[in-house]
Parts: sequence; structure tokens; C-alpha cells
Amino acid sequence: MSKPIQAKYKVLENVRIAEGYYKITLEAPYIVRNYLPTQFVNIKVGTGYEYLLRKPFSIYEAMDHTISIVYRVIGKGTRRLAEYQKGEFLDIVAPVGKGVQVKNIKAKKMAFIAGGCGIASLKELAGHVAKKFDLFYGVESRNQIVELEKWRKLANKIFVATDDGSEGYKGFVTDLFKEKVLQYDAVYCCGPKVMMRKIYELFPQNSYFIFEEYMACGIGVCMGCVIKTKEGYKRICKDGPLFKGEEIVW
Amino acid sequence: MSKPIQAKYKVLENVRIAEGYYKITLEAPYIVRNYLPTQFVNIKVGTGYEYLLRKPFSIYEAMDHTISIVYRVIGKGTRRLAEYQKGEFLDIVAPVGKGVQVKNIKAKKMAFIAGGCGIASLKELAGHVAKKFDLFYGVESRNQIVELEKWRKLANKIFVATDDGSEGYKGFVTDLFKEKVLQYDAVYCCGPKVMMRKIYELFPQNSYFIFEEYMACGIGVCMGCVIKTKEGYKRICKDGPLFKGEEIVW
Amino acid sequence: MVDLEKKLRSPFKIGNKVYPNPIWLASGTCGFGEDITDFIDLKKLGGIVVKGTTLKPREGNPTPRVVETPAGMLNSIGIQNPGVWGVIKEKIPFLKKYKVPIIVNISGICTADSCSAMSDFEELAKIIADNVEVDGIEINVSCPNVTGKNLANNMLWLEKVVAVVKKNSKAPVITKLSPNTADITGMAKAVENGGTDAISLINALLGMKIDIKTQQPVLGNKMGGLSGPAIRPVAIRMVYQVRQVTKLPIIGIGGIICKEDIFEFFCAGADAVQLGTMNFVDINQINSFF
Amino acid sequence: MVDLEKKLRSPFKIGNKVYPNPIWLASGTCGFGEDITDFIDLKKLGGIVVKGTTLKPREGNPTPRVVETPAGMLNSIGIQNPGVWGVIKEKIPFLKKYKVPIIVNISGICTADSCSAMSDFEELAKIIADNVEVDGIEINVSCPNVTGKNLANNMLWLEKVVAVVKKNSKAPVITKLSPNTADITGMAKAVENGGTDAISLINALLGMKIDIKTQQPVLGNKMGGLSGPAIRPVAIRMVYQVRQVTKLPIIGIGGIICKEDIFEFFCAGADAVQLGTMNFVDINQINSFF
Ligand SMILES: Cc1cc2nc3c(=O)[nH]c(=O)nc-3n(C[C@H](O)[C@H](O)[C@H](O)COP(=O)(O)OP(=O)(O)OC[C@H]3O[C@@H](n4cnc5c(N)ncnc54)[C@H](O)[C@@H]3O)c2cc1C
Ligand SMILES: Cc1cc2nc3c(=O)[nH]c(=O)nc-3n(C[C@H](O)[C@H](O)[C@H](O)COP(=O)(O)OP(=O)(O)OC[C@H]3O[C@@H](n4cnc5c(N)ncnc54)[C@H](O)[C@@H]3O)c2cc1C
Ligand SMILES: Cc1cc2nc3c(=O)[nH]c(=O)nc-3n(C[C@H](O)[C@H](O)[C@H](O)COP(=O)(O)O)c2cc1C
Ligand SMILES: Cc1cc2nc3c(=O)[nH]c(=O)nc-3n(C[C@H](O)[C@H](O)[C@H](O)COP(=O)(O)O)c2cc1C
Ligand code: FES
Ligand code: FES
Repeated sequence: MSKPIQAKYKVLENVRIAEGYYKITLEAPYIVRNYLPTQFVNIKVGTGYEYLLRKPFSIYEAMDHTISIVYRVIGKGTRRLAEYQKGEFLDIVAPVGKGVQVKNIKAKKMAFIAGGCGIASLKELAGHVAKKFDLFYGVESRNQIVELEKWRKLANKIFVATDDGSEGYKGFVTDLFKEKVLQYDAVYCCGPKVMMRKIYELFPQNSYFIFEEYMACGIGVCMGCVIKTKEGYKRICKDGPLFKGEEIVW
Repeated sequence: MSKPIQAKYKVLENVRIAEGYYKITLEAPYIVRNYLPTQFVNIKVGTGYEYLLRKPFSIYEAMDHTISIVYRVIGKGTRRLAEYQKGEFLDIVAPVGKGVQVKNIKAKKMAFIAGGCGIASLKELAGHVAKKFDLFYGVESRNQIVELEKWRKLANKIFVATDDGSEGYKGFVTDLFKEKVLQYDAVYCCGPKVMMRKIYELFPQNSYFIFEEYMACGIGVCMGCVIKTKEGYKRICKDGPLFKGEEIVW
Repeated sequence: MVDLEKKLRSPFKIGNKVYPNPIWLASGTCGFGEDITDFIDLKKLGGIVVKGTTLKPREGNPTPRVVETPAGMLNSIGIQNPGVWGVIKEKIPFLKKYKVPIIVNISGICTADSCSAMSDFEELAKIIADNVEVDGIEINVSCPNVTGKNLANNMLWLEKVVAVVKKNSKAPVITKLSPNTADITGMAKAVENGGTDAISLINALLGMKIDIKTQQPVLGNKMGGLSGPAIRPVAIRMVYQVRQVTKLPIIGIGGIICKEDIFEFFCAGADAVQLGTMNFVDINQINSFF
Repeated sequence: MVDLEKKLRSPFKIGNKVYPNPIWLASGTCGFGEDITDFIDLKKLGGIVVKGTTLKPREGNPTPRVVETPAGMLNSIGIQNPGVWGVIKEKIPFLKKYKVPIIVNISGICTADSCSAMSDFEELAKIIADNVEVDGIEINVSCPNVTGKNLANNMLWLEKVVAVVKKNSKAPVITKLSPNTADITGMAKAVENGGTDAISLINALLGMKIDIKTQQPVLGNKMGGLSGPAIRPVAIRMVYQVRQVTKLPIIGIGGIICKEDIFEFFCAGADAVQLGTMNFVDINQINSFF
């Protein structure tokens, strides 16, 4: 299995790709060789104490010697991340998380459901199951949509919902999905907790969810990032971040 | 009198000028218009909390629209300062300190005595009394000597002492000065406290000393940076940093 | 939900006394107001708490007196001040020129040898009440830089000190609590029993830094008070706890650097705040709060 | 002057027990050693203090359980652990494979309703002594995340707990003190009177962070323990103070991030240290200490 290491990785590119969204590309051969889809990286931004804890980000894409991360600027850590320039180095612990063995995915017609920033956590897995899924993607507004052209190559169909109606359906992505529940044999979902809960209610059986929680260690030692499952609290950073919906105490 | 303000100033240049010594030049018309020799600036390095308190540095030179500071890298704040690039901005409170009215300096033959980094605090005043003084300059080693060519234009004579004898006299600058005490009618000195004390003992009457102390506010409100004088503790940042030797409880 | 922006700009009351807004400067971080006028228009402040004032003049502690720590600083000033008469004669008259509410922070002194704190506080309160009109008295029972017994943790003593000051004061009495305690709510109840009109907290946490080159403490007085952002979580927790046990006005102090930090104190239950270390770090910013 | 570099690499003793070096990992920040083996060679450590262990399994507190603060973090894990039997059966055997000294951190539980702490500690000590060989017992009387009375501040209780654990333990007994006290030296003397073999300090300071968007505490359990560089000045001060009143071995904890920080604890009087939050921040670096 992939052993996480702490190492410095060079920034190759760091660009704005949508309103509030950035994509950073790193030279990271070790991660590329060792990661599994849904695994993530734990980034130390800045030096010293100013951003003490590492910040977790999903591996958005991995290819050749590079990985990229798509992130939304929501606080001071991500604001600092957006300042990194080509040629600088980031201290990262990766790959972390349990990861998915793609060969075990037997489903033929899946729904990938992303709310906002959740799109970043589904992309890498989607690349491995191309043309076996439809994408449901909800965002606040059209200018927050991230790299849709790439998804067009991967997904069979794409359904977009925006809060303001500026693109696709005006309203919740859960409403879009509700009407098509019967078409799928599995669901992969990442987004706000309320949204994921709704999806679980609509599709309780073969549904998988990527959870987020504040993390301290990111390597499974602190019990900081837990989620309540039917077998007790489990660590998102070590036992997840992907969990089967049925396991969770919603 | 010159009112200190907090403002952002642009870095024009930041270069290494000797072993461990750097010179940073800032576009700072306000400071140029309002400073007095021996005044200093209080620089916030970095953002946020990492370098919480401002760091005091003497105004080394001021001309046209720019000031420069010569600093020695001795800890994390100065290490960070050395990373600043042309075009970046520094948040500075300046000018601070009491400053010297040059017209009140009546002495004709002065000794300027600098130990190490103290050279940075004497330069600006020296520029105003060119050719009225000799320079005594002690450093650890010749490659730590800062801009001696500039001093040649200002000083009548220059006496250098190095700890390792790599330049000039091998030994303490105080020894060099001891032999020439009688030649001067005033002394201006900045360096380690032990050195300044020695100079005071050699030249108690018309001698002036620039003191350093850890500072918090830098504007005279916290009583952090005091020095014991015959009238009680005085603030280096507000009542100094230049004090007459006779005032001090050594 | 509280309208935080509105609260920031609204008058704040202790008893019947109205302060123009809840933004005060903390004792020891703004002197007696003189030098800070270069940066802040004093008139705009909700209040200025002047440097700790003692019965007799004090020269304070040996240097170094301040040093930086991670997201914080230590100070061991030792309440250098000209004594209450000096403050009344030389300092208050200057501040009176500005229309800023003046709060005098008073300290009784305990040393290893003798403790005159109780009578100090009584006299201080009397002298101030008889000689000058001010807008508040802040009882500093919590200075970590004056050697002596830890009276800030003795509830009976605390209650009595507050009662004595209250009895002798004309202005509202605020009691400033020490965070160096296991029982902040107990302290709060004690000073409420003593009759305080408001509670301010926290003073600095007792800390130390050692220079590994000399292997000795950096500060001349060895220990000092830890302030700045580092202590904010402790301050927020204590304000929150004290809010559960009293209805008195609470003035939150500790690690405020920006507006959001003030709001955090409001959410914790503070009615007003005092800005301390921030005055050293980013004083300009304060002007954007009004 | 102490040769700090040498001390860092020298064996360290508690009673007759020798630990290969003074660098330990702190309880709660390295689990039971499993996952940390990816980063650290456990054999090289002076000791590993495992996650707080209670008599019965505990599921811990609601989430969020951790959040960042200036130069620090808050945690309110609530001692999630499989209980002493789970630890003995499932966890210790793994650690035994490495030749690392194992220190079990034990916690008695007090809730608002009932306090079984004293008997918990007694049973924990007995069960461990009778069933597994370990290299130390660390008594955690200071967890800020378990509701209940602040027993860490009751000297008589402290002394008794230590005596009970000591009586029932085969391994050296270390007592870990809480910084949430006005009298750290009093606590130190109490646990020395109880017969502890060493003292470790500090545990986390009690703190809180509030989300100004929701106006509610961020942590599910509202309050949590403040750790990281922010608290180092408090830890250094307390180690220094405790050093003045006891000759027992002291293990310094609090805000260590680099080697210089360890040296600062040595200068303050610590004989060994524990690394906590650092494990989350820059775990690689630890390998450079040996
Ligand atoms: C496994 C995992 C994978 C992630 N992948 C991505 C990704 O691919 N792209 C992306 O943009 N983001 C991702 N995130 C979220 C990302 O880690 C946070 O947005 C980031 O840490 C925020 O840092 P900040 O300093 O900017 O925000 P802060 O200033 O710390 O906080 C801003 C706000 O964000 C929220 N927040 C911050 N951190 C977390 C957290 N860890 N969990 C929940 N809420 C939080 C809080 O409500 C807070 O008010 C992921 C999180 C996890 C746990
Ligand atoms: C009025 C004044 C003028 C100054 N002018 C100059 C100048 O022109 N050029 C220059 O190079 N330096 C000058 N200094 C000193 C300069 O401020 C310090 O070197 C700087 O603050 C160190 O920051 P740091 O974060 O790198 O060091 P730190 O990491 O904070 O400390 C490193 C070491 O430096 C010492 N130190 C740090 N700050 C001070 C201080 N304020 N007083 C005494 N010792 C300290 C300590 O012993 C410490 O061990 C001046 C200081 C004062 C008070
Ligand atoms: C340099 C300095 C001097 C202080 N002097 C006093 C004082 O004389 N009286 C007092 O009650 N508090 C004093 N304090 C404590 C502050 O008023 C405040 O309670 C503490 O610094 C925490 O707030 P902060 O984190 O915003 O600085 C002082 C603090 C500092 C930093
Ligand atoms: C996530 C986390 C969990 C902790 N759990 C425990 C625990 O179970 N038992 C204990 O005695 N201390 C526990 N602590 C306290 C640490 O052992 C240590 O005393 C404290 O974090 C201060 O050290 P640091 O600043 O190096 O982290 C925990 C600390 C953290 C950050
Ligand atoms: S963040 Fe520590 S266990 Fe997941
Ligand atoms: S640094 Fe505050 S008075 Fe000088």
C-alpha cells in the first residue's frame, strides 16, 4: 500500500480557474506513483507558525510526474496558498487517506454528484471510470464552474444546477438527481453535509460519500477528524475520506 | 517636530553588502522629509502573527525620496527581512526616536566609534558632520566591514580593528581609541554595551551613545525599552536612542 | 444573532455611565495617552485605560522588559509609573483635553516582605475620588509582574478589595481578572459580591522565555506577562465562562488584532473590549473600527 | 553551562529505569504508535506515551474536535480510546515489536453527575501491573476535555491519586500536571508527596474559539485544550517554577517545534521532553534529533 511521506514539492503552476477557485500543479512523482483515487494531500502553507496545521486537499488530477489540486479560497490558509509562485516549494504529507481500488468498482451506471468545491474531490476517481457515469454538479453561480470541458470527456451526461439560475437548472442539484435516481446502480458524492445527507436519503444503498472535517494530524493519530459510523467514530483521514452511506450515522 | 506615521513603503533594493550584512532601500519620501539623524524606523516583517512585534532599525542613509537601512541577519526577523524583494512593501512606523538637531553639534574634532552593527546607526549623523570626525570601527573580521569607501569620504581618519586581525589592528577598537582620547572634543558611539561602557570610561565628558534594547511599541507608550539614567528609567525609543554618557547609570 | 457591526459602533453602559462605543485601549499599552495621539484620535475611543497607577511612584523592573514569543509577547514592565499624584497632576490634565472617557487602572503592591495592597487600593480610590473626575476605576488585582502572594486567587481578599474601592469611588468600578487561575468564574462571583460594576478580563498569562545561548531567562525579571493573539483562545474561553455566571457588563481583553477578533469577544459574551498588544502591532487599523 | 546537544542524546533516568534518550512523544499526539511508524523509527525514541487510556472504552466528543488558533490549536478529542483492556490486547502488543519504552497515559473519569476518578485510577494501575509490562505510567489528572470538577487543583485529592497509582504500579509513575492552575508548585509538591517518580508538564490550556459566522463555539464540545507554540512561554515558566521546588525528574511539554525549543526546556530545568503538536506540523524533523 502507499506509504505517506513528508516531502517538499515544487510548484509548477498556480492559476485561477473560476471565481474563487484556483488550481495548483506540483512536480510530485512520488505521489503519482503511490496514490489511489480519493486520497488526499496535507499541505503546510507558509513557514513557521502562521498557518500551524496542514490543510487537506484532494488530489484532483495526477499525471506523469505531476499532481494538481483545485481549491477554493475560503480562509487565510487558502488565501496564502493562492500566493504561491512557480518555482516555490510546498511541504506536503501525502498520499493520505484510504483510497479506492478502482478494480473493485463493479457498477456500470453511476451518478457522480458534486456540490461546489466537492467537484475537486471527485475528479480523480472520475478519470478512472470514464463514460460509466453522469455528473450532477451544483454551484452558486455559473462563474464558479470548474473545468466543465474536462468533465464532458469523462461523463456521459452532465446536469448542472446553480443557485441563481445563471447556468442549467435553477435550484438544488439534489432536485435534479431526485428525478433520475432509478437510472443508477451506484452514487459517488462530495459536497456540503446537508446535500450529502439528502442524496443518501434518495439513494441509501450503493452510495459513497467523501467527508470533510477539520484535521490536525492527517495521518490517523489524533482522533481529530472523526465521523460517527455505526461502528463508532472513524477517522476521515485514515479510514476515509470516502465512506459508504450505510456506514454513517447521519 | 517630526510626527511618526504607520505606512507602507516600497522596497527598491535589498542586497548583501558584507558577510551577514544587508542593505535595504525603500521609497520613503515622508521619512526623508521628516527624520532627524539618529532616528530610526520600526519595521513589521512578514504578515500576520509570525513576527508579531516591529523590529527597530536605524536610518542609515536618506536621500531624495529614499532611505536605506543596513542590517545584520541575527535571528528570524532579520532573516525574513533579507528575503524581501524589489517591489514588495514593508509596513513601517517612522520616524521614531528623539533625533539630533545637527546645528547644536558644536564640536570640531569628534570620534565616531562603531562596534559591528553599530556602524549602521552612526552613518546618517556622520553625513551631517563630514570631515569633523575620525572613525573608529571594530568588527569581527574584514569581510564584515560595511561600505568603508563611503566613510573615507566622510571621515578624516579611519581606524579599523578586527578580532582576527584580518584588517587593521588586531584587537578591540577601544584599545585603538584609548591612545587618542586627548585628540577629540566629542564622541559618538554605537556598539555592544560592554564596548560603550569602556568608551564612556575613557571619555566621560562629551560622549554620546546610541543604545539598543528589545522594543514592543517603539513609540513610547509601553515602557518596554528603557535604560537606567540618573533621572530614572528613560525610554530608548522616545527619549533616545542617543543619550549623553553622563546621563546613564552604567 | 447579534448585529456585530452595529454593536461595534453603539454606546456601551456601565451602570448609568455611557461610553461612546465599546472600543477601549488596554492599560499599559497606551501609556497615559500622550504619545499615542500621533496615531489615534483619542476622541473617537470608547475609553482609554491608563497605565497601571500605584500609590507611590515606581521605577519598574530591570531590562530586558519585553520579548517576542510565538504569536505573542512577554512583558515585565513592573508598573513603572509616576504614582497616583503624578498621574493626577501631570497625566490626567493632558487627557482631559480630549473628550475621551478616562479609566484609571490602579494597583496595590505586594512584595515578598510586605503587602500593603488592601490599604493601597483604599487610598488610591480615595485620592482619585477626592481630586479628579474620571470615568472609571479599573482594579488591577492581576499584575503578574509584581512579586508577592497570588492574591488574585484569594476570593475573600478579592471581594474585600473590590468593596473597599467601590465604597470610596465616584466613578464606575471595573475589576480586571487574572487568567492565572483554575477558577475564573469563582473570581468573577467574588468581585460581583464585592460590588464591582463591571468585569474586565483577561490580564496577561504568566510566562517565561529562556535564551539558550546564555541559558538564562531573557527578561530581567525572569517571568513576564504573555499577551497577544496566542492567548486569545484562553481569553475567549474565560469571557464565555464568566458570561454564564454574571449579568454584569464584561470587557473582553486578550489577543485582539482585527475586527473579527473583537466580534469573537462579542460572541463570547463581552459587551466591550480593550485593545492591548495590537497597539504595538498595527495601530493604524484601530481607526477603521469607528 | 549545560551541554545541550549532549543532553539531547544521552540516556535519561526515572528512578532506576533508564530511557535511551530524553525525546518522547506526548500522549494523544501519536495514537498507539501504529500510524506514526510511517514517519518515525519508533526504536529511536526515548519513549512513547500512548493515547489517554480509560477503564472503559470511550467514544469521545462530538465534532469538530480540532481547530487552529494563532500559533496553536484547540482539541476536544475527549479521550477516545478502546479502554484499558482494548489497549492491553490490541495496542500494546504492536508497540512491543519495536524496542521503544512504552508509557501508558491513564485517565480517571469525572462527569457532572458522578466521579469515579479515584477508583478508576486504582483499577487502571492494577490492571496494567497485572497484565502487561510497560515502562511507565503517566497519570493524566489534567485532561481539559472531560467534564467535571477541577480535581487537578485539589492538592489532597492529587496526592491521594498519585499514592494509589504508585502503590499499584510496577513501572515508574509520572504525574502530568495541568496548567489551568494558579499554583503549579503546590501541585508539584502534592504529587511529590503522593510519591510520584517524575513530573510531566504541561497539558493543554483550556481555550475556546468562536465562529463569528454562526456566533457559536467551533468545537463540538465548545471548549478544548490549547497546545502548540503559543503556550510554550507558559510551559517554560511552569517547568522553571517546578524545578525550584523539586529534585524529581521533570519532563517538559508544550509547544516544542524545533531543537532549540527542546533546549529551552532543558534550560528551564527539564530532564526530558515530550513532543505533541509538532507531530502534526513537522514530523520528519524529529528524526534529526537522534
Ligand atoms: C479530506 C479533505 C479533502 C479536501 N479537499 C479539498 C479540495 O480538493 N479543494 C478544496 O478547496 N478544499 C478541500 N478541502 C477543504 C480544505 O481543506 C479547506 O477549505 C481548507 O483547509 C481551508 O483552509 P483556510 O485556512 O483557507 O480556511 P480557514 O481560515 O481555516 O477556515 C475558513 C472556513 O472554512 C471552514 N473550514 C476550514 N477548514 C475546514 C475543514 N478541514 N473541514 C471543514 N471545514 C473547514 C470553516 O468553516 C472556516 O470558517 C478538503 C478537506 C478535507 C478534509
Ligand atoms: C534603536 C535601534 C536601532 C537599531 N538599528 C539597527 C540597525 O541599523 N541595523 C541592525 O542590524 N540592527 C539594528 N538594531 C537591532 C535590530 O533591531 C535587531 O537586530 C533585530 O530586531 C533582530 O531581529 P531578529 O528577529 O532577527 O532577531 P531575534 O530572533 O528576535 O533575536 C536574535 C538575537 O538578537 C538579540 N536581539 C533581538 N532584538 C533585539 C533588540 N531590539 N535589542 C537587543 N537585542 C536584540 C537577542 O539577543 C536575540 O538572541 C537596532 C535596534 C534598536 C533598538
Ligand atoms: C507592555 C504591557 C504592559 C501592561 N501593563 C499593564 C498594567 O499596567 N496594568 C494592567 O492592568 N494590565 C497591563 N497589561 C495587560 C494588558 O492591559 C492586557 O490585559 C493584556 O496585554 C492582554 O491583552 P492583549 O493580548 O490585547 O495585549 C500590560 C500589557 C502589556 C503588553
Ligand atoms: C489532539 C491532542 C490530543 C491529546 N490527548 C491527550 C491525552 O489523551 N492525554 C494527555 O495526557 N494529554 C493529551 N494531549 C496533550 C498533549 O499530550 C500535550 O500535553 C499538549 O498538547 C501540549 O504539548 P504540545 O504543545 O507540544 O502539543 C493531547 C493533545 C492534543 C493536541
Ligand atoms: S486528523 Fe488526526 S486522526 Fe484524522
Ligand atoms: S518600546 Fe515601548 S516605550 Fe519604547
